[in-house]
Amino acid sequence: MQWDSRAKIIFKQNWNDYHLFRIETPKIAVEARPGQFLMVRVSDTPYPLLRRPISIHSRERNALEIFFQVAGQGTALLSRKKEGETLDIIGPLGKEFIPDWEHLGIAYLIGGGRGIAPLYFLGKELKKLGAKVHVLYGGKTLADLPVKEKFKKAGLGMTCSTDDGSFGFHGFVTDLLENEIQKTTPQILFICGPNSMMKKAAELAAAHKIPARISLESMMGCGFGACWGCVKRIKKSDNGKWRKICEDGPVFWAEEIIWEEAE
Amino acid sequence: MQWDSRAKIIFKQNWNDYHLFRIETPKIAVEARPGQFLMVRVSDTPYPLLRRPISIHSRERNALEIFFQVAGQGTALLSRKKEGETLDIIGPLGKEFIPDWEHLGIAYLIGGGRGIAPLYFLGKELKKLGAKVHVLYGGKTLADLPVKEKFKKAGLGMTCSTDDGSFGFHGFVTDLLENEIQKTTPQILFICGPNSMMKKAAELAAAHKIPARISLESMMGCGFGACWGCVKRIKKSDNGKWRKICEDGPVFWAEEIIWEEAE
Amino acid sequence: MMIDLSVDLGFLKLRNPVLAASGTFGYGLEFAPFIDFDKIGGIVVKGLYFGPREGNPPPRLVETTGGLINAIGLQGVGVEKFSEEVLPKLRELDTAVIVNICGASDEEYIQVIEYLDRQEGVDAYELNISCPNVEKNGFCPALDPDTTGALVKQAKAAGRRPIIAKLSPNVTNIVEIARAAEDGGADGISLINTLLAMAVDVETRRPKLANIFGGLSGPAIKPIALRMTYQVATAVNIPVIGMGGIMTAADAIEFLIVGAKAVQVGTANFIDPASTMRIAGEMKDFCERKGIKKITELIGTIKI
Amino acid sequence: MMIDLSVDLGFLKLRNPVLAASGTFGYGLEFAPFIDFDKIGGIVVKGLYFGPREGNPPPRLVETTGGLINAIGLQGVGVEKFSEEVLPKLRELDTAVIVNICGASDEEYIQVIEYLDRQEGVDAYELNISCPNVEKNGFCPALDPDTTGALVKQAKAAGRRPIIAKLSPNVTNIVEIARAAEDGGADGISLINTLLAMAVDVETRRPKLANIFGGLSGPAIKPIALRMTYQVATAVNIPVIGMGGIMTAADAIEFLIVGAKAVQVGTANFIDPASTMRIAGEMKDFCERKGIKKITELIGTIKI
Ligand SMILES: Cc1cc2nc3c(=O)[nH]c(=O)nc-3n(C[C@H](O)[C@H](O)[C@H](O)COP(=O)(O)OP(=O)(O)OC[C@H]3O[C@@H](n4cnc5c(N)ncnc54)[C@H](O)[C@@H]3O)c2cc1C
Ligand SMILES: Cc1cc2nc3c(=O)[nH]c(=O)nc-3n(C[C@H](O)[C@H](O)[C@H](O)COP(=O)(O)OP(=O)(O)OC[C@H]3O[C@@H](n4cnc5c(N)ncnc54)[C@H](O)[C@@H]3O)c2cc1C
Ligand SMILES: Cc1cc2nc3c(=O)[nH]c(=O)nc-3n(C[C@H](O)[C@H](O)[C@H](O)COP(=O)(O)O)c2cc1C
Ligand SMILES: Cc1cc2nc3c(=O)[nH]c(=O)nc-3n(C[C@H](O)[C@H](O)[C@H](O)COP(=O)(O)O)c2cc1C
Ligand code: FES
Ligand code: FES
Repeated sequence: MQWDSRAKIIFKQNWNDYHLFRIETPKIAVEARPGQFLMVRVSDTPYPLLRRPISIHSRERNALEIFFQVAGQGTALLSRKKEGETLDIIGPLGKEFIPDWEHLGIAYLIGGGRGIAPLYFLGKELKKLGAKVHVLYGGKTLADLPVKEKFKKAGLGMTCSTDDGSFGFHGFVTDLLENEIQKTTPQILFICGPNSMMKKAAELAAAHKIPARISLESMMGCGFGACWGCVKRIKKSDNGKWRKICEDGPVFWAEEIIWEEAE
Repeated sequence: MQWDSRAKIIFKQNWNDYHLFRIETPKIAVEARPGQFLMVRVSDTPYPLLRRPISIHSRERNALEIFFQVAGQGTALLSRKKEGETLDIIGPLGKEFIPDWEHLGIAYLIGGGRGIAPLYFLGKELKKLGAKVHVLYGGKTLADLPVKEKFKKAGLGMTCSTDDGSFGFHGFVTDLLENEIQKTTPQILFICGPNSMMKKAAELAAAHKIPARISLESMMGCGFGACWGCVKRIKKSDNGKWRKICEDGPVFWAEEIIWEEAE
Repeated sequence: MMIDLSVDLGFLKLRNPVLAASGTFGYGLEFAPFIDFDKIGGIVVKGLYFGPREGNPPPRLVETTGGLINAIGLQGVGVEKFSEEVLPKLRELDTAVIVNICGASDEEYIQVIEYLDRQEGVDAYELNISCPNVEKNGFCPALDPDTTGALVKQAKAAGRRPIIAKLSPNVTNIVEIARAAEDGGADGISLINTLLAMAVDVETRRPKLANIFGGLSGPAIKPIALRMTYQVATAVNIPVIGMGGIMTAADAIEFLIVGAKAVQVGTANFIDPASTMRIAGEMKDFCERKGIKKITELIGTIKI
Repeated sequence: MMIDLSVDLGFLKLRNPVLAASGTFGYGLEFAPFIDFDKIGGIVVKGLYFGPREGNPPPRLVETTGGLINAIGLQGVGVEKFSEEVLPKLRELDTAVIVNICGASDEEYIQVIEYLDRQEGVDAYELNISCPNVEKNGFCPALDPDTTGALVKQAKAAGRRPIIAKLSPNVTNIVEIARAAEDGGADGISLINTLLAMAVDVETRRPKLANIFGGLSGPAIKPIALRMTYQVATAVNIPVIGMGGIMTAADAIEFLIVGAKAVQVGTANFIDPASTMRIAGEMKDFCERKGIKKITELIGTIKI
């Protein structure tokens, strides 16, 4: 974990509500692993008070990328930062996506909306580790799939879905996953998106006995284990006690998650 | 009084801590009189909570200029606004500088630091009314006199002073005033600056029996008479009761002010 | 969609649940350049003592993070001047007018009520038993249930108009005070007044307010105000008017959901002088978006 | 200029007046990546019950304007695990260690103290009689002077270490509670704990916290905290430790000026994890600029 109070925004791109920043932060970049996140200070005033958790979207040499959707005042303020300005960030935080396996085989990455954020970094790393990576990227409509080209450029297989059929498969990304599971047998799933989507994907994983890694969200006070604010009940771990999403997660095995309590 | 929530910053200039904005705001501009002020919203978040009072520095057709010094978080945030951005302003507020006299004669304008702000608009209007205007502009050092050239360009007589002698007269602007009073006999003084300076100038005015108009500052909750927060004790008016600086001022006759209570 | 924003307090029907809070709206007319009075529920005018009152010496205001501390000390013109100069103009406005009643003694509250009772154009009295910046130590009747009950009872007996008791948040048990007001015969309860607060200038080591203490208002206090409104609304049977830090319709709706029948908007008026009207408008938009036909469908519907 | 930041609480000497507040600093070690422990006055570790404790269900946090509402409900590992796994590591740090003591009953407070009394490496106990988010209605011993006095007395008798009573702001008369703690034998007083608060999600109409109520902290509450610290510091003869919304050295110095001998920094640690160390550093800069040689020259020097 490092603290970089002067991480410089060296590149910015946006598509409506979605924003991508490339941030120069050598010390954090060198430690970063896919699935980990940053705690970002979005303002230098007391409003909003807390930092915001944002996943690491990509590592580009001594820089990291974040990809986020405006969800409220904090992310709105963040989106207004300009190239050349600096950010105050703490990271990398939390546990990484990739399990400590000898062989990864066919990996499916399922991302919905802003949930695609950590999957790009993950996909690239999995590929390096020799996995066969296929990404399923879903959104309400075409405009929710802004970074799809990026995956293809990185040589990662991708199928898209939209709820309204405006692009790719017409339907939910979990329907797409169901179709895919009929065709191939993934060795592992990596899932990030809205809870409803993750829950459905986890059910599919369970039904087909495919191990699945899931990234949970939670309100975070600190991001580094000090406030006990981000807990959710996680099965197995420590006899079903509340676990800190920031420290023990955000990534868990699908079967550890108690969905009724994951809201 | 008008409310313009989309007054556009069309020009910006700055000298270290001092900033000048030209703001397009036709409805407020048309009503503006020298000595009046604006209530400016410096942020679109709840921090800082209140608007900030800023004098009208100049009217340029359908635009107004403000000239301000960074004094804290609010003015610092204001200073970071960019050309093309809009401001939410209410104004013009308060009473104007110029008394309802037939003939103004020789008018001396005494401004210290950011207190110079309203005197430019005032000087130009006085000149239009046929007064002979001379401005005394004081600061700690040369850097505190950023707008001095402007006055000369507008054909307003000006003498500068600096406490450290780095430019113009070496000493306080009130010493300069004392010298000037020996030489000519001003018919009226207009004074704006730190309280200590204004108090000294008011004493000189009293000693030489020169009527003097003084612009007071105060913490303001609303700026338009609704909160009763900005009061100071003013002699004569209403039997020495607290008067609202925002509504009954900010400009008063020097002899009305009770200096011990003007802090 | 036609949306019905009206609420009925029993003793008073309001066009919509948004009132302007006492002391933050002058005598009302100050806001004529900014709002249409027929687009808000009503106004609660600045606290009135019997005679004119000087208020506290300045400085009277300090800004804090998300908040404002004031120690105005209820400067005002007194009932007589109010009745002669202000009330006739307020009568012409198409909006409910509630007068905030102050007193340095029980007798003074009664005097004010008796005087106003002889005037037309007042819809209700809000008994300000909760101003923290009049007495130096922040004392006010609403800190004690017995004092509250007794004063409300006297006030109720003295006048012909509905009495809304305005409570102080500076208490251990707000429910106890609210019940005392109810038992004393209050027709409604409004809360919260400001929280007793302080700020110090580290350069001069002086309190930032001449009065040393003042009352904290603004968004900073909203979570406390909402909690107390919830506690009181679930404990009494008279209508509750909630306030404290309301800046947006969402804020106001939180108060309705926990059981307030109406809300007051205070400090927000200084920043956005059209707050009351804007919030009423946003409330309508909210109802439209959520398919709510009557605003009363929201009141007290918190899901625990 | 050599500046002496040290303060003497009587029962405990601190390198400087800046302590980390309980519950916002984990068990201390979480902050090792961010601060040098020998640059702060000390740490107050997270509230400890006798046994491990689950705490409240999530959501446990809500952000508000300038504030944070928490309903952690004192999740923790219990004294045994703390003494075995955490305390040995804390002993190696060159900083004062104060343990925040909790109990679901008077007996449990005593049990915790008796257990910790057998451990080394604890400098004082802070009796947490003021947590608003354990019982559903926000009840805690510090709401009542008698309960406070009695509990402090028992705690004092049970253990060999100094007792700091941590007070709740959710009371009508903070001075009365402080005096009760003093009379009960407390060696010091710390205040304030959080203000009982609430927030509602207008979309779902549910409370934003599973516990319904939580405690409000952060800069929003500073003006209330400072007022209470002033009231208590001028009323008792034991040292007072002030807290509530401290983000900068200027904030901390306000508390010293009104009479606090030391301060605690809470919520600020989440935003700037080096807050405690930074504030101590800024305090030194302030003294330098003002020509103050000893920080104690500031304490209680408010000019009224
Ligand atoms: C580990 C982690 C990684 C994340 N990575 C990304 C990412 O890469 N890109 C991205 O766009 N978003 C990401 N998020 C979500 C992001 O943190 C929230 O959208 C953001 O905090 C909302 O802040 P706000 O001020 O804009 O909205 P607010 O006004 O605070 O809230 C708007 C909505 O967002 C919800 N929200 C607030 N805080 C959080 C939070 N900490 N987690 C989840 N929901 C929250 C609120 O309940 C509310 O519904 C991540 C969250 C977590 C926990
Ligand atoms: C009628 C009027 C006209 C003004 N015109 C100008 C102008 O043209 N140019 C200019 O630079 N400044 C002007 N000021 C002063 C300006 O309003 C303050 O500097 C500003 O409000 C400080 O805000 P802040 O957030 O930057 O500082 P804060 O952090 O709020 O305070 C910094 C310092 O400024 C003082 N201060 C805060 N608010 C006010 C206030 N309303 N009036 C006076 N002092 C205050 C504080 O006590 C503190 O010492 C004027 C003030 C008034 C009352
Ligand atoms: C400047 C000011 C003056 C006030 N004067 C009064 C008053 O005269 N009578 C009263 O009952 N409340 C008074 N209040 C309290 C408000 O009516 C309201 O209860 C409080 O400010 C909380 O609401 P808010 O956070 O929306 O401002 C005053 C508040 C402020 C800020
Ligand atoms: C997340 C959180 C957890 C807390 N846990 C405790 C606790 O265990 N014991 C305690 O006495 N106070 C606890 N507090 C209260 C703080 O110690 C402090 O009194 C309060 O937050 C006010 O200070 P602040 O505004 O600087 O945060 C907690 C506060 C927060 C925000
Ligand atoms: S966010 Fe603070 S412990 Fe997880
Ligand atoms: S600033 Fe509100 S009355 Fe003057």
